[in-house]
Amino acid sequence: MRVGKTEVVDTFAEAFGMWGARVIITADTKNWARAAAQSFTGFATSVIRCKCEAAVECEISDTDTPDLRPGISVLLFAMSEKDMSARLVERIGQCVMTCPTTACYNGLENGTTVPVGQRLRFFGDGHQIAKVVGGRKFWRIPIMGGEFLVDDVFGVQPAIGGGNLLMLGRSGRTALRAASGAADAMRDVAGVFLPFPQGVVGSGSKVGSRYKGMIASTNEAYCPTLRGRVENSALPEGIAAVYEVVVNGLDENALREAMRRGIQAAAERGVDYVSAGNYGGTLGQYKFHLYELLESN
Amino acid sequence: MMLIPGRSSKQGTSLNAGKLKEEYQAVTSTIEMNESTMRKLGLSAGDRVRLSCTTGKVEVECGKPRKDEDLPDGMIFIPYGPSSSELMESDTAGSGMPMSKQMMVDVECLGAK
Amino acid sequence: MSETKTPEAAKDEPNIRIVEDATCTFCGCVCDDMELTVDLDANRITKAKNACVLGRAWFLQHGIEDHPQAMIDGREVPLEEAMDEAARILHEAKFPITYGLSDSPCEAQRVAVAINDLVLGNIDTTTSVCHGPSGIAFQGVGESTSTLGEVKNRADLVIYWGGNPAESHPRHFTRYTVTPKGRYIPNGKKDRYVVLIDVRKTPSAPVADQLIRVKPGRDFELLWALRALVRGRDVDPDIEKITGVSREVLDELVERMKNCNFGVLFFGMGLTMTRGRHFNSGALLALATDLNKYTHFVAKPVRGHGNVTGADNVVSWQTGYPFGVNFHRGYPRFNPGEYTTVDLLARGDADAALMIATDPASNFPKRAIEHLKKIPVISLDAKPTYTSRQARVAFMVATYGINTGGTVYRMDDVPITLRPAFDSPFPTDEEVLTGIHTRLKKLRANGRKKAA
Amino acid sequence: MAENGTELRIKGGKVYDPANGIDGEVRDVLVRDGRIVDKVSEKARTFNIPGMVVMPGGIDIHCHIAGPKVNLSRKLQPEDHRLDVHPGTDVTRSGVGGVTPSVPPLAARHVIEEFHDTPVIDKGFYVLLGNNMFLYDLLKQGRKQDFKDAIAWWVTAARAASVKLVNAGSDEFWKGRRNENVTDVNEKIDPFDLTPLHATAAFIEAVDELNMPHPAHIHCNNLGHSGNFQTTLDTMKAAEGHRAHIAHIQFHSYAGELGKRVQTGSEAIIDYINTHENITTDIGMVMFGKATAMTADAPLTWMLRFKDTKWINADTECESGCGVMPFEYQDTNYTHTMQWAIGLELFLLSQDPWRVMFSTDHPNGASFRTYPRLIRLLMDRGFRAEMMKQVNQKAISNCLLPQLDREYSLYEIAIITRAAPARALGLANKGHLGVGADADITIYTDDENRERMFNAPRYVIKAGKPIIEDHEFVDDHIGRFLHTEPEYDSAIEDQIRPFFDDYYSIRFNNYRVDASYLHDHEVIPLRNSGNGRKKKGK
Amino acid sequence: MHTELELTTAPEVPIEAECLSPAKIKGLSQSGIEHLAMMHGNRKVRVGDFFRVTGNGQSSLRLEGDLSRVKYIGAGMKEGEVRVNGSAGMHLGAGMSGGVIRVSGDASDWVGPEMSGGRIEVMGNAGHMVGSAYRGQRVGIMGGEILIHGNVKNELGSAMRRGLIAVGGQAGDFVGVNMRAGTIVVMGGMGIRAGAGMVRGSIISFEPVELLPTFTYSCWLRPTFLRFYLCHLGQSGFEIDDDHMGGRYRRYCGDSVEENRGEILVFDSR
Repeated sequence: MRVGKTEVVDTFAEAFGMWGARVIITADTKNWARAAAQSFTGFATSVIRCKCEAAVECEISDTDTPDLRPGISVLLFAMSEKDMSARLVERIGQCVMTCPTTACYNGLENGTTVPVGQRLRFFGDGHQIAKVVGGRKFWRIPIMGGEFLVDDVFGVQPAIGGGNLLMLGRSGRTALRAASGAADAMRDVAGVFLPFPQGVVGSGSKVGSRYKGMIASTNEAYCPTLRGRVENSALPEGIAAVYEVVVNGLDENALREAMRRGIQAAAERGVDYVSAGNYGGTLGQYKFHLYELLESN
Repeated sequence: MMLIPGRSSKQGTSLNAGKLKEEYQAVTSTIEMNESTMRKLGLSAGDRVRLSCTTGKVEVECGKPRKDEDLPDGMIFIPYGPSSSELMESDTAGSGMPMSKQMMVDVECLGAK
Repeated sequence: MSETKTPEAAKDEPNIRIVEDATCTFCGCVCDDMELTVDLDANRITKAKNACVLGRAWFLQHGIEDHPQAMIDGREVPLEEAMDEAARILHEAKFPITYGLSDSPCEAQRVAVAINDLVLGNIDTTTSVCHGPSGIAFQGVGESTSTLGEVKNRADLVIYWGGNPAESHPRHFTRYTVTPKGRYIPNGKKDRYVVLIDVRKTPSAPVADQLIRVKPGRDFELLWALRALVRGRDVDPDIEKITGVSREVLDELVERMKNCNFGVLFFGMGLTMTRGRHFNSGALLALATDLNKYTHFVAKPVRGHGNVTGADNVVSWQTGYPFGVNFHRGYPRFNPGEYTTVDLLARGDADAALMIATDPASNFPKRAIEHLKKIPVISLDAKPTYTSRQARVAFMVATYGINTGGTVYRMDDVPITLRPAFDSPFPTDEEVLTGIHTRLKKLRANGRKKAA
Repeated sequence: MAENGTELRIKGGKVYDPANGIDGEVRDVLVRDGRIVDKVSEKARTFNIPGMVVMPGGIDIHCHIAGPKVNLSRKLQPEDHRLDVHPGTDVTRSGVGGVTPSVPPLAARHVIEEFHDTPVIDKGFYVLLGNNMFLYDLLKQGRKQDFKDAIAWWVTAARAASVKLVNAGSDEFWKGRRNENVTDVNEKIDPFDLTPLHATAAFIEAVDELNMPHPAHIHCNNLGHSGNFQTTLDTMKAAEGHRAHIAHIQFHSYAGELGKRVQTGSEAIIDYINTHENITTDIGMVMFGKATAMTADAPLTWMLRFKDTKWINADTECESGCGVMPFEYQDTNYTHTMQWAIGLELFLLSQDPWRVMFSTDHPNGASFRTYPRLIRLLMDRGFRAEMMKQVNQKAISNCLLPQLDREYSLYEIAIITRAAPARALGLANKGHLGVGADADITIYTDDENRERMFNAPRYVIKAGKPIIEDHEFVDDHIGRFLHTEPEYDSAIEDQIRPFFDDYYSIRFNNYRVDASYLHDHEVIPLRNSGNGRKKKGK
Repeated sequence: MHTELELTTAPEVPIEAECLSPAKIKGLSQSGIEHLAMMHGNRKVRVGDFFRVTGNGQSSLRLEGDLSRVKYIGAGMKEGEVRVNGSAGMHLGAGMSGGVIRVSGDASDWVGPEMSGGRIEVMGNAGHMVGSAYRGQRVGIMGGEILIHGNVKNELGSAMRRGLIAVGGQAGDFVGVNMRAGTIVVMGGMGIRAGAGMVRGSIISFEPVELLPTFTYSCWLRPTFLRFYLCHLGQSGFEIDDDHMGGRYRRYCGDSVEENRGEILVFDSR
């Protein structure tokens, strides 16, 4: 199917079930909230080596945060509920609590909860204080800068990771421009985030490797330099670079909407092909057919 | 000024004679203050005095001055009885006990009897 | 056991009787070492050896007055008629209250509780306006306490707080707490250190080795600071500004308290009647308990009336609660502030009142007195009072301890039997109450019959 | 007392009357004028109760239901009774027929007054003399005869049923030595030149020799401390063959090291009791749930006090002390479970139900309302095993209880709750259903579930008068007051009087409880004093 | 839909009416409600003797009239709503664990004793012992919210263990005495001896407070957690100034007679 000058390949993106949480970080100023969020989401591109994936979802104005201070919403995904608790505790403890003037709240109301504040409270060494207001329990942990506030538990919900689009370009610049454009468009959708730097992956991978201990390795079918060497190359002739836009979402609809906007944005930027990564439908529970995404509009 | 009702031996003994008898009534409507306070208020023993607060007001007689070290400035002592009741607030704050000591009252001199 | 004897010298005057070891019920000291000389012709006590100034007045002033036994609306009526009317009032009332009891023997108190059990009334004693707050405090923190004899035998540190026993309980010092020699206090007062804490220098001050003047209304702050210091915590450096007592004095007192062998804190209305009420008593009781970590320490309210302690005990063993007990639902309920008499009257809740040996019309807050005027009142007293004067039904009863026997409880819960001195033409309060109780039982039974 | 001529025929029940050797035999019980008789007229009211279980009215040998401590505790805990609004039912729960709180003599009048207001049951009390200064003075001076006379005077003056010792010697430690306690029974008590063990032995001997119906009733030293079973053994040995009753022995049967975890000492204790006829005891069982620590052993309650739990200490001059504190036994707690297990071990290892009696030391170990459940624990090993699963397992693995599979029979239950305490208290006319006995009878619907069975007696007959019929109260009864009057030389009063002048705060003449307080009462005859049943009318 | 009860006969003596709670009337017919028993002093009476009942039993109950002598309204309620258009008597919402009570006028002493959940809102004043323990009880309310827009008297929230109590006006002495935990916000100033014997918990005052000598000043701060509470109260109809929301508070630790783990925060206008 063609969208503008762009050929959308008839394939599907294969995505996986994950668990997701939304973390609201507030601070006295927007800058401190950003600083905390930046630390929090650092080294969180892929569960493969980072144990979780995280990125900023959006900024929140001081009229809409729980404590009426400037805030940032961050999404964090991991593979299990237990992991969620561990990752949240690590990252809130190391990246948010340590950041001046911050507080950290749960941003998901529904569903299951995992202990976070109730584990972090031990930092208070017996001086911590629990508070409950409007059914919400949080902890006040005395710190050198004053007090750190964190919700007792955080909501987690089943979520989807690994949604992706592949931008195939005859020039690297075209592909990258399309990928960045798509990423920007996708990021505006509530409930999704793009875990990789600026949302774009330059080194997409396949599962497994010829080497023991490597769970993933370069995806040779999409490496332009290997087109002449490997038999399973998926690249049409003339493709100079492939960039992947990886997107995770709290639910299927958000993810669909994001990918749809991504294809549109890529097409607007005149990339040659938009494709998607999959493993033949054998691994992930979710399949996002690119045509269906476009048709549903 | 702070009014402190309390027991005194005279109030106790006159009680036995009978509450409706003159002695008890006289004892329980006589107040005591220290010398300085009386001087400040221009009072001398035997003067009539009106005590009042939001609850009520009552006329009593000013008794002999007490030494300054015996009674703090600004404090009035009166033996328990009908006069102190008249000024007593009925709210017990969930305790059953009305505030029967340390009542804040205004003092007005009515001159000698 | 001989309680009366006719002394040799009195043989020619057969109408003089000597009562030994009689008990004075005027105040909570309940001294039981009175030697009364009774003129049986004149129906009066002519001499009360060992009595204090209040006790003498009590014994000598209680003769037999010429007064009707019973009156309805100020008119003399036969006793029976008055009891009928009293029973009718209580039977018909929707919210009958009973109050007083602290100048009645336990035997009468038991009937009073039974009456309230029967009419589903509300019973309260003068405790509620005396050491009721201490009772509430007691329920919160407990109490380390002792009988007065233990103080006499062992106490080497005696502290009075907010009380003036020299005037209210004249023999407290001499018979129980300061001057007497005891088993481990061979030299009496010399072996004790006495501290008086009060807002003013009362006539009790001369007995004390040390007077600590606390600013009026600051007892709680002072007690609280002492508790903190006893526990080894610091207090606001402005403590002197707040309480009028310097840190040095406090530290010294704390050391003295921790290092005595047997300490006692007596406390009076200066705590219970002032701002803070039960919390003031509670702070003091807690302080005494805290001190038990270091030494033996007890606390004791100095109770006013002769048998107010008995009233607490009787009401407690019959209802489970010490005062302010309501039976509307057929079982006892307790809630000071709700079922206590000042509140019930001031709020206008009660619609009939049985006042036993008490005079709320003279010593209650004005607002309560005003409601009392609006409802039928039954009064029992040995003397005419403001209350009896305005009562619908007024009984004149014999004086307990002088004309009638029975049991009273001293302020330290020690029960003592009374030895009456001479007969009275007036009925005892137990008799009047029993008469009312019997009538009420009949009225109830008739009511049930009618209903059936 | 039932009116003359009231006759009852209780027909067809299974009768358990161990004092007369009757073990579940179906037979009629006949009642006239408040007593068991062998014949009644045709007019007798008949209760047809085939299949039901008939027992004499219960006798409680150790239970605090009245007196100053109990009253303090009532005043202390409004929150405890606010939600439990059935006054009066307590006292008849399992047809309890007699109770015995202990009281310092100075407050004897109080307890008697309170007894007047306690319906249905007959009751008496033990007088606390174990820390009496005057008696200690006599002991110190070696005046044995005076000591005996003075004890007899005190029992008579207070109108008590016997003498109780509580943590003998501890008063001087507690009041006089800044809240210390006796730890070693051989330590000298200042200033008496006497040890707690000497004092205890002297009391045991004197009370026995005075032929009091019930021997010295002893709350041993070191209650509740790990390793205290040694003290208990020492105390029992010090009796040297004299009669002695060791109260709530469960609390005194702990092995282990002082200050460390409690271990069971039940075997050593019960072995001694099994082989020594002069000792009687009651268990003082602990049951899980709310209790009130209430004892003349004030230092003990101070030790138990947790954080700022409200606490009462009340010293009685020259005589005693007292501590009261709300308490809760928790099945998750090691110590509490151990106490529960030790109590059951003592019951199950006892070889003579006539000397090892039923009690919870109400309200210290548990409320008397738990009696039915305790009976089931003794009678039903399946239930016991079930309960054992729900409690602290560490304690269970540390005790003997799992190895014991004895089950009490109804006959044995009738002994430990009726016949034995009656015998131990010298109540010849109670605790059995032989001709001439008081017609105090409890009738239960037989039920495999013994808890349910004992929880609600079908009928309770008190002094020949039906009080409960078909589980409901139908009548009221004013019970009798029981006390004893040992003999003494009245010259002892001249010795005691000056002591009063010096050290008491009330007059000697006002101390004795006079006859006007006794109302309907009965004097329990002294041992070996023939059958002279002295009775004083109302 | 709601059930309406209008007080038409003024009681001579107090009424005890724990039947005036949604759970007790739910599913009853109009006459069933009229026949519910109440106590009028020591007499058993019926709801219909004093109230005009409109409608059958709903989970929402509207009470009209001066009910200041009617005790135990909404006692023990677990869900639903009681709205009092007028004043309410003692023990309002005693032991409630859920649902909402709204009183347009004043409430008397003992509002919400032994409460464990739900919300009580009083637009006028309330008396003593709001949200307090009954005598002898060591632990007071276990949860829920009590919001009084007017003034209250002594012993607000005594021994409270959990929950939120807010007072728009003034409070009397001994606010939060013996408090175990929980939060009390008083906007119009309070009497003396706040927090006496408190073990844990927070007492917040917008006005200066005289503190006991056993409280120790820590620092001033702009407490983030408080913003949370004030937002919540703002949503519940209290007017919250920006000053109070973001302002600085002096923090005192106490009570040192206890474990010294409680706090009193006093708004510092500087």
